[in-house]
Amino acid sequence: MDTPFNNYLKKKMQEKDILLMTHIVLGYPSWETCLQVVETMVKAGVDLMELQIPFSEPMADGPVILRANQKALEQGVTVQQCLDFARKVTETFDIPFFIMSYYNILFKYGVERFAQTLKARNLQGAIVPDLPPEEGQEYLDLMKKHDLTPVLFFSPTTPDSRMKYIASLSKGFIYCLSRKGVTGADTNFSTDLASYLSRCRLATSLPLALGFGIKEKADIDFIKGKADIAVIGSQTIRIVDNEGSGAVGKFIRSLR
Amino acid sequence: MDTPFNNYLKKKMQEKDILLMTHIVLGYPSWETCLQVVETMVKAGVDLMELQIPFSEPMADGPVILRANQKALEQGVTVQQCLDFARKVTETFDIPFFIMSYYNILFKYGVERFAQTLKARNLQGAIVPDLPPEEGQEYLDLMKKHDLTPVLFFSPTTPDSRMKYIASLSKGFIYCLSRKGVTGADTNFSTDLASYLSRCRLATSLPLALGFGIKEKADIDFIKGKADIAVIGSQTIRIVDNEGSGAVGKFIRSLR
Amino acid sequence: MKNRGYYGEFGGAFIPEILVATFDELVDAFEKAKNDPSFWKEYLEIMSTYSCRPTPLTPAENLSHYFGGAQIFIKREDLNHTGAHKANNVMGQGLLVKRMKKTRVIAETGAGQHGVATATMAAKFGFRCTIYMGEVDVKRQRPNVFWMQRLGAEVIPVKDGTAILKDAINEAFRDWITHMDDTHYVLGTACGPHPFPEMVSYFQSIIGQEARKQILEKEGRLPKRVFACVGGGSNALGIFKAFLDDPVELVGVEAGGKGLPTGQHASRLASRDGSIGVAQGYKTFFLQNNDGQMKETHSVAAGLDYVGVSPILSSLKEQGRIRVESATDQEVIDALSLTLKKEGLIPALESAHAFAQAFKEAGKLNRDDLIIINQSGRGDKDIFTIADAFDDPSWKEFIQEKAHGYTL
Amino acid sequence: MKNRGYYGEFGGAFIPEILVATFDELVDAFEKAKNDPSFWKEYLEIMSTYSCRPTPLTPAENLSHYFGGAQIFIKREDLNHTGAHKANNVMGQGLLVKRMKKTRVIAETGAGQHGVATATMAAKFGFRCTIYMGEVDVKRQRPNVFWMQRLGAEVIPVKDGTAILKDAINEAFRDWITHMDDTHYVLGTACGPHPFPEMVSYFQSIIGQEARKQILEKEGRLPKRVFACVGGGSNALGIFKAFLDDPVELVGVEAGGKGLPTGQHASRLASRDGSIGVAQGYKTFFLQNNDGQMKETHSVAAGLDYVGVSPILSSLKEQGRIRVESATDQEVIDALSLTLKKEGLIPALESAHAFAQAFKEAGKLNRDDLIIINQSGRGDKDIFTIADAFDDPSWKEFIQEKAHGYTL
Ligand SMILES: Cc1ncc(COP(=O)(O)O)c(C=O)c1O
Ligand SMILES: Cc1ncc(COP(=O)(O)O)c(C=O)c1O
Repeated sequence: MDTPFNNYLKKKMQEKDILLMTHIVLGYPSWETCLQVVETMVKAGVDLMELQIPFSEPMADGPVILRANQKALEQGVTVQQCLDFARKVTETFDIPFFIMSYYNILFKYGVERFAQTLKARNLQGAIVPDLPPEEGQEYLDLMKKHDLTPVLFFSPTTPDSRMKYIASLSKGFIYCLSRKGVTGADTNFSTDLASYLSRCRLATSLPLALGFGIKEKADIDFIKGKADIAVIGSQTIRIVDNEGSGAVGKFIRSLR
Repeated sequence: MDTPFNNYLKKKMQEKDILLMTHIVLGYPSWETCLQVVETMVKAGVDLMELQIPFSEPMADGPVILRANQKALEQGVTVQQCLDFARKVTETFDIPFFIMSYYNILFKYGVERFAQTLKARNLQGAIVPDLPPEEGQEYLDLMKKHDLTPVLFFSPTTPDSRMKYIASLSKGFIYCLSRKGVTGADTNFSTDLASYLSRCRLATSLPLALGFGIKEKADIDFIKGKADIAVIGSQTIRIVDNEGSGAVGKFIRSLR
Repeated sequence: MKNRGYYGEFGGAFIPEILVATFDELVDAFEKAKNDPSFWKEYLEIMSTYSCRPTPLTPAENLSHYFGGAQIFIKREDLNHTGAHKANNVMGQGLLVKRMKKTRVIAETGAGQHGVATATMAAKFGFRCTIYMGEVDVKRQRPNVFWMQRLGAEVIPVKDGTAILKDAINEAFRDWITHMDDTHYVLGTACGPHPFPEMVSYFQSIIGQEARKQILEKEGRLPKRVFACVGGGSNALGIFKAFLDDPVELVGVEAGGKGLPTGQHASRLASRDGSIGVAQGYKTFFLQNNDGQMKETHSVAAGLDYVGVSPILSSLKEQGRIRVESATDQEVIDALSLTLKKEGLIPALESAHAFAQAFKEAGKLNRDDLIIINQSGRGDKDIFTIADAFDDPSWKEFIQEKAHGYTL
Repeated sequence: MKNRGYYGEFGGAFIPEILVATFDELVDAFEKAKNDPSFWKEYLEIMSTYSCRPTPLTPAENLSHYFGGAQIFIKREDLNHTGAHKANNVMGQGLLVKRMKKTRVIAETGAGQHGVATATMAAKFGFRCTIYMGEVDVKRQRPNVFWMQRLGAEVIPVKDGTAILKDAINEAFRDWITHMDDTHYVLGTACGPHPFPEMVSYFQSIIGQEARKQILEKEGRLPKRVFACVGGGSNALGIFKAFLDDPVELVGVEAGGKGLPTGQHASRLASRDGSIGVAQGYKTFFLQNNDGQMKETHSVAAGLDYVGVSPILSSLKEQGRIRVESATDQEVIDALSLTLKKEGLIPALESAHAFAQAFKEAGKLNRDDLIIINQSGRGDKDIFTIADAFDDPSWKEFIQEKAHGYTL
C-alpha cells in the first residue's frame, strides 16, 4: 500500500492539519484562466487537484459546475485538449493531479488507452462519479495495471458493509460525499456529518477526503480531525466567475 | 267550398292565365319600404300576397329571406307591429293577404288569439311551413272556426296518398314546393316538374300555387297551364335590395 | 307522417313537408334497427373495438374523502374515442346511415365536439361529410375545425342569425331539405324532431346500462343520485334512462352562466326564464322572448350554450322524475380545478357542471350513499377556454410568442 | 448494489454512490411486487377503472383495403387516460411508490405527455409532484405545462445543457440525489439505470399481452409483423414483449427527422450514427460524437427526440430479434393525414412513425397476413405542431387573433 502517492499524502498530512484538494473544469472559462488558476492554487498551497474533463451530461454536478461543463463544451473543448492541458500542468507543477470526468468520456476514449494516457502524462489517477465499483471492474483493473489511483466514493447512504467493500477496492484515498445532493449546494456541518465521518473512518485506513459544500474556513475547521482532505469544488469556480482568477489565492489561503 | 276567397281565385283565374303571389318580410328593409313595395305590387297586378312575420329560426328559408328575417328582428320588429301593418294593408289594398310565419310565432301568441286577430284584421289566412298537418290539428280547427284559409303544402317528395290526405285538410289553394331545398335557390323547370305538378293536380281540385325558385317570365311561361298561381319570393327581395322598391313594379309586369 | 314522438306535451316533429318522407324513412330504419337484435350487437361491437366501451366507472376516493359524505363514482365518457359521449351517438347513427345506404352525412356543431365526432365517424364509414358551425364558434373553436378538416370533412361557417349552435342547426336542416336523397343529418343531441330525441337517447343509453351494471357489481346497490350536465340532454338521458325505474334521484345540471339573476345563462329548465315553444322542429322549453324569438344564451361551456332542451327531459322534469339545477361559470371552474387536483381527471367544461352540482350535495349525504357523476367528456379540448378562465399569464405569453412566430 | 440488469452488453446501473441505496431499495420493492400476485391484480384493477384497459384492437379496414395487402389492426393506447401508453407506466410506478411509502414523485418530460401522466398519477395517489422539463420544451409544449400545473404539479424549466429531454433527465436525477428519502423518480421510458428498463417494460407489457390475446381471439392466428415507434422504447417493448417467443417480426421505428443523410434525426439504432456509450445511468446506443459528448437530435415528434434508447432494444437489435427502421418527418405527416382521413384516428406524431413504416410494408404483404400497429398515443395534444406541419393558415390566424386579444 505504500505507493509514492500514499507517501506524499502521509508526508503532507504530517505537515498540515488538513489537506486541500481543489477542482477546475478544463477549458472553463478559458485555457489561459485555467492555467492561471492552477498556478495560483498551487502557490496558495493546494495539495491535490481535480481536473474535470467536461461532459454533456454531468448528472452528479450542481448548477455551478454544470454550467462550467456546458460553457467549456460550447467553446469547443475536446478530450484531447484536456489531456494536453493536463500534461502541461503535471510538467509545470509539483502536486498530484487527478482527472475527474464521467464514465462515457473514458469509455469512448477506450478505458485502457485512457489509463495509458493518464500514466504517460503523469496524472495520479481518476475520479469518476457515475461509475460504481460494480460497473467499474475493468476500469479498476486497468487503473491498477497502470499504477494509477482510481478514487472511489463513500456517501452518507452507504451502509457500513458496502463501505468495507468499496474500501477493499480503493487506493490513495476515499472521496466522502458530505451529504445527499449534487455539487455546489450548502452542507450542514453538524453532528450527523461527524458521526458519518466516524463511520467512514471505521471502514478504511485510507485517508478521507470530504467534498460537497465546503466554502469557508469555518467548514474546514469543523472537519479538521474528522477528515484528512477538504475538497473545494464549486466555490473556487464561483470566485473565478465573480472576482477573477486573481482572487483565488487569497481565498485558498483564507481556508487554513 | 265556395268561399268568397275561392270565388275570388276562380274569378281571377278566369281573367288571367296565371296568378301571381308575392312575398315580403315584414319590417324589412323598413316599414316605409314595405308599404311602398306592397303598393307597387298591388298596382302591378299581383293577385295575392304573403306577409312574413320574421322569426329568429327560419328553418325553411334560404339566404335571402333568412337575412331579411334577421335584419328585421335586429331592427326591433315585433309581432304586434307586423299585425298592425297587416291591418293597414288590408284596409288599403283590395287583394287577399296571408300571414306567413313559423309556428312558434303563432304558438307564443296563442293560436286562437292569432286566428281571431287575423280575422279581425281582414287577413285571408296563414302559411306555416314548419307545421305539417299532423302537428297542426288545433291550428287547422281554429282557422276553420274563424273562416280563415290555412294553406298547406305539397312537395315533390310527398307521395300521392299523402297528397290526398293533405288536400282533404286544405282550403283555398295548395302551396306546391317546386323542388327540394329552401327558398331562393334556382329551380330546374323540367319535365320532372311538369309530372310532379300533374301528380298534384290529380290529388286535389284546389288551385295549385307553385313556389320556390321562380325568377323570370320564362319560368312562369313554363308553369302556365300546369299551376294556377306562381309564387315569387326571394326574387322581389333581391330586387328591392339591389334596385330599390321602385324597380319591383317593372319586374312584376315583366312576368306575365 | 308515421310517428310524432311525444313525451307528455313535448316533442313532436315540426318539419317542412319536404322532409316528411325523409323522416318517415328514418323512423322506419330506426324502428327496424331497434327490433333487430343484430343491430345492437353490431353497435356494441363497434363501440368496443373502435371506441373504448365499456368505459370505466372510476371510484373518486379523494373527492369522496374531501367532501366527507357520499361515495363518489365517475362514469368515464371522456375515455371514448374523440373524447366525449358524442361518439356513442354518431357511431350509432353511422350504422343506421349504412343501413339506409346513404353516402353523405351532415351535422351541426357548437363546441366542435359533435363535429369532430361526426367527421370521425364519416371517415371510418367512408361517408362524405359536411359540418355546419356558427362563425362565432368557428373562431372560438379553431382546434376542432382543424381536426374536422384533417378528417376530410368540409366545415361551413354559418354567418346567419347569431352565428352559433342554433343557427348551425337551421343551416343543417336547410342542407338536408335540399339533399335528403343521399344525405343523413346526424343531429348531435336528444333534441330536434322525432325520432332524434328518442334515437339519440337510445344510442346514449349505453352509458347508463353500463353504469348501472358497474355500480351493482362493485357496490351491490344502486346509487342515491346520478348527476349529468344538460346541454341538449343526450348525455343526461344516456345515463338517466337505465335508472328511470329505480329509486334513484336523477339530477340534470344546466349552465348557470354568470348567474340566473343576470339572465346570462342557458338554464331552460332550472330557471324561470324558459317557456314552452316550438322551434328547430320540436316543442320544448326554450329561452325566448314573448314574441317567440329565441334569446342569446351564455355559458363558459360551449356545449351547454343552447336555447332548447330535450323534450324528454322537459317531460321528465314536468313529471317530477328528474331534478334540474344549474351551476355558474365560476362554480364550474372551481369544480374543474378541484377535480384535476384531487383525482387527476380533466372533465370537459360541460361535464364540470355535473361535478359542481354533485360537490354541492355530496357532503350532505351519508358515507354509505353512492353517487355517480357522468363525465361526459374530457377537458383538454377546452384548453383555450380553460386557460382564459384561469387567466393564465404563461399561456398568454405562449400564444403571443406563437403568433409572433407566424408574423415573421 | 444488488442487481445491475444487463441485456447482452447493454444496460447496467451507472449511478453515483449516493443513489446506490435508493436503487437497491427500488430493486427490492419491484422484485417483491413482481413476485406478489396481488400486485399485478391491483395494477389491472386500477388500469381498468381509472384508465380504460383493456384498450381495443381496432381493425383498420379502410387502410387495409387502401394498401391492398395485409389486414391492419391498431392497438389503441391513445384511448388510455391522459391519451397515451404513458399511463401504464406511471400508474404501475405509482403503486410501487405507495408500497415504498414515499410521498413525492418527480419526473422528466419532453413532449409533456409523461409529465402530464405523472402529475395525474400524483393527483390520484396524493403525492407531491415535481416535473422537470427542458426550457425549450416548456415553450413548445405549453398546453401540457398548463395541465401539469392545474393538476397540482410544480413544473421546473431546465435551462441547462440543450434544455430538452435529456437535460430534464439529468435534472431529475439531481433532485433525486438530494431527496431520495421521500421521493421516487418516475422515469418515463425503458431507459436509465436498472431497474427502470425492466420495470417500465414490465408495466408496459400489458399492451402486448392484451394485443396478443385480442388478435388470437379475433383472427385465430398471430400477426406477421408488429410495428411500434421507438423513443425511449417503452411502448415498443410494451407491445413486443408478448410476441418475443412467437414467429412474429417486430419492427421498431425511430425518428428519421429530416432524413438520415442530413444527420438531423434521432435514429440511434436504424442509422449508422449511433454508437455505444454510457450516459444517464446506462449503457446503450447513443447519438454522440467521438469524444462521447451527446449530439443534438431532431424529430417532428418531441417524444422521439432523445439521444439514447432502451438497452433492451439495443440488445434485441443486436440479437437480430427486432428490426429497426426510421421514418422521416414528412413521411410521418403523410401517414398521419392518411390515417385521419381513412380511419378517423389521430395518432400522436410519435405513433405516426409506426404507421408510416407499416404503410411502406403493408401493400407488399398478402391479404391473409395480419399486422398490428401500436398507436401509442393520440395526436390532438400535438395540434400546435401538426397545424404547423400542415402550415394551416386559419390556425395561424386564430392564434394571431387570440394573441391580439391578450394584448388588449
Ligand atoms: C363533453 C360534452 N358534454 C355535454 C355536452 C352537452 O350535450 P348533451 O346535453 O347533449 O349531452 C356536450 C356538447 O357539446 C359536450 O361536448
Ligand atoms: C405518444 C407517445 N408515443 C411514444 C413516445 C416515445 O416513448 P417510448 O419510446 O418510450 O414509447 C412518447 C413519448 O413521449 C409518446 O408521448
